[in-house]
Amino acid sequence: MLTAVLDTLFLFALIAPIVGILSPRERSHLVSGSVALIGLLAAAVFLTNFLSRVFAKPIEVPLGAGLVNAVLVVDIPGLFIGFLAVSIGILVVLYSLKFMERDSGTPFYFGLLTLMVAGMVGVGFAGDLFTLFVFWELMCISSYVLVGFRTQVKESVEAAVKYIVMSAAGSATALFGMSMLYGLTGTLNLVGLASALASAKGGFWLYAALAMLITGFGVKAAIVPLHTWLPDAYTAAPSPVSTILAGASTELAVFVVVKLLFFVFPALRGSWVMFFATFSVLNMLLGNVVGLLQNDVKRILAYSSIAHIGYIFIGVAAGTQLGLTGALLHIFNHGLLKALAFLCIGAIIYRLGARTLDDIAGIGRKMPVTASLFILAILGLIGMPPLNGFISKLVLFTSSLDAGMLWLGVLLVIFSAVSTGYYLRILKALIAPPSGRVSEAREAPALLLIPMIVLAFLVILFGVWPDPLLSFAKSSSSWLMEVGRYA
Amino acid sequence: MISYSIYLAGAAVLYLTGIYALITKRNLIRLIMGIEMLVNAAHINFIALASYWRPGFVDPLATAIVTVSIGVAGCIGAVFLAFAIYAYKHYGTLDVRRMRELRG
Amino acid sequence: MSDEGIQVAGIILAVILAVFAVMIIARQAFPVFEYAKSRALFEIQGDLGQRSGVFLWDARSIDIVAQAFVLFASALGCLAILKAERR
Amino acid sequence: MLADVVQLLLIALTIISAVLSIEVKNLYKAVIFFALMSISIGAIFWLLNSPYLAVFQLTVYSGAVVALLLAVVMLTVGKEREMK
Repeated sequence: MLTAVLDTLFLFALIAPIVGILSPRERSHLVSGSVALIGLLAAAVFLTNFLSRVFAKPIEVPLGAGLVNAVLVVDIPGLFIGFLAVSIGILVVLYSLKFMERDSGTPFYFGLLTLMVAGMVGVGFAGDLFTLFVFWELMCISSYVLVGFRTQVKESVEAAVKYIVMSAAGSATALFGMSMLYGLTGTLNLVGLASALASAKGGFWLYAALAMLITGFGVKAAIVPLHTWLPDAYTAAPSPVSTILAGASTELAVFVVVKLLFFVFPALRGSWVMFFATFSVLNMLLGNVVGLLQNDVKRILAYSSIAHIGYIFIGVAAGTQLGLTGALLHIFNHGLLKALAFLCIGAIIYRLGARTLDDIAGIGRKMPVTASLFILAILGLIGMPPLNGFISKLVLFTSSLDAGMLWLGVLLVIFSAVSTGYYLRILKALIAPPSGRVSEAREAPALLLIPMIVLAFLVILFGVWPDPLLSFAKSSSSWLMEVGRYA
Repeated sequence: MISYSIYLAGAAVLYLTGIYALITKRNLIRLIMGIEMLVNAAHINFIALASYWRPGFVDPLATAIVTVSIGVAGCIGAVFLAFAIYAYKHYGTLDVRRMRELRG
Repeated sequence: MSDEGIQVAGIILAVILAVFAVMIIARQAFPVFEYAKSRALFEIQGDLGQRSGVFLWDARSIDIVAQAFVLFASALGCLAILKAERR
Repeated sequence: MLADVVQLLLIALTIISAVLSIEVKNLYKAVIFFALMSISIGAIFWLLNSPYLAVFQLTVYSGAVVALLLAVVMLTVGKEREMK
């Protein structure tokens, strides 16, 4: 019906909760979790199978779709984001098998997690703006429930409510923007939109439609005046959910914004370039400065996410192919790094039940593996040379030079230096001498460590040997910039 | 046949009403009504445009879009109201002003 | 700022914005389907406008399937939120 | 001519009931005004030649969503005086 990847994900999302409910209660999380894991692994295999076919020609479902049809186009950028979503999904499910064992309702949890991954893959594949919107809502609704999954905790319900209000208002705004775009072009097919607007001159209503679309999707992407849900949701959600939100969902929102700008609205480049230069500075400024004032590790990581989205927008503001490559590369690399960081703090929360800097002081002596992986993630987020964060920051810096925006590149370096301030506070807390409750903590269980080690391996691998990822991002950006190839 | 601009104006005013509700009102029920107003404004715009596509003909594309979107908006409402029940259980009120566990 | 203040400011802002929006719409006519390639994206035979259901299934079936799973997700979500606590 | 006047009136009714539904103090009445708004939007759809959509709108909004809203109002603040 849909592509093989989405079919598998939907099928297993149906099976996982049913099997989980029918199995005995003590084992329901293991049963439904392993069903979801099998589904995600199968989806990953299918994605890898697509790889060779897609490089020749994008796969279209259904074949020969016109401008009015709902259509899925599996192209290289879609695969790029699909790989990020599915791989982080696999690791998060593996991690949740242990982490969520004490919660009730785990069959629903794993079903929703699989549906969320399916929604993200669908957004990556969608070739029609409204199909994209429906898959977007699938991802959003699953993530609303996952953020507030621990309903017995007050702060989690409150964060979920705040998140739903802002995110649903954003989705509705995007829908209004779509209606205007429909009113201007008569179609919502992305390729059709791109060719219709290829020689657009601007005009008030086209700018209004663009602004509404960017505002709508920008709520999830945490563009600065719309970021207020992010620290709360990341903090209050269970750690695996924070991982998938930070590592895949927010990155996906940035990807959608980037895709809209570079694929559909290249004709208006002159105007959105300056806009995104401003937003990038605002994001970096707010994320890094407010991050310095926080005391909760998860909140620090949330503000560092906002700052990193600012770094990604440097590539958007450059507006060139190199900038787009850098943005896509940083979307992927930051996803991996932030996922690793959230999994590490999740392991500490699992053992200690605390997440403020004072409470976790000295945990490094008691949980050496977790702490060293955490330090790796932090070094990557700062942008240390052998890790993958360095590569993408370098590409972003080069792109800003290339586009004649030296000041943005200089700001990138300055704010990276500022951000070291709060990363060093985490480092200090990790290596301080242990005291109190911390001295009774033990190393995290193996099931929590495996996903973290896999992610750390990927972080180092893509840092030392970035060529395959770099060429993947390059071909993605060239596909996005050349609409003609789809015709 | 009245001008399309009147529908656009109506949709825009409805959209602004929804935003106004989201900004000033502090009751969860009113917040979800504000969100549904935003969605409905987009629907009105879609359908008005569809019937101005060509005289005497309604574009089925917009009809299909709005049909699906109505269902999706209903889902958001259901999930939000389920959370509203829990918020009431925890705080004894639907007033978001009294929910102050997090600092923003 | 007090709640009353927010209320009054909100009302004033909303009214100003609404007037502004109506004025813009009156001034700048919406260029209905200006960038549309053609007004005949597909053939119109007879009462196609009435047969939206057929169109819905023929052309937008992916949306319908995805919407079905959105409904499934919300059902699952409501079950997960309103689940019985184990402890 | 008559249809034009009816359409204008329906748009006005939509906006007025939307404003009332967020400004009325009593939550029950607010939900009723919300239902009125949905119904008048359904009527607009009907006049714009999409009866299928009008019926769908009436089913989902003035049916399901309003029923959900009323249920939640009853479950939560229904017992109390505080209706703001």
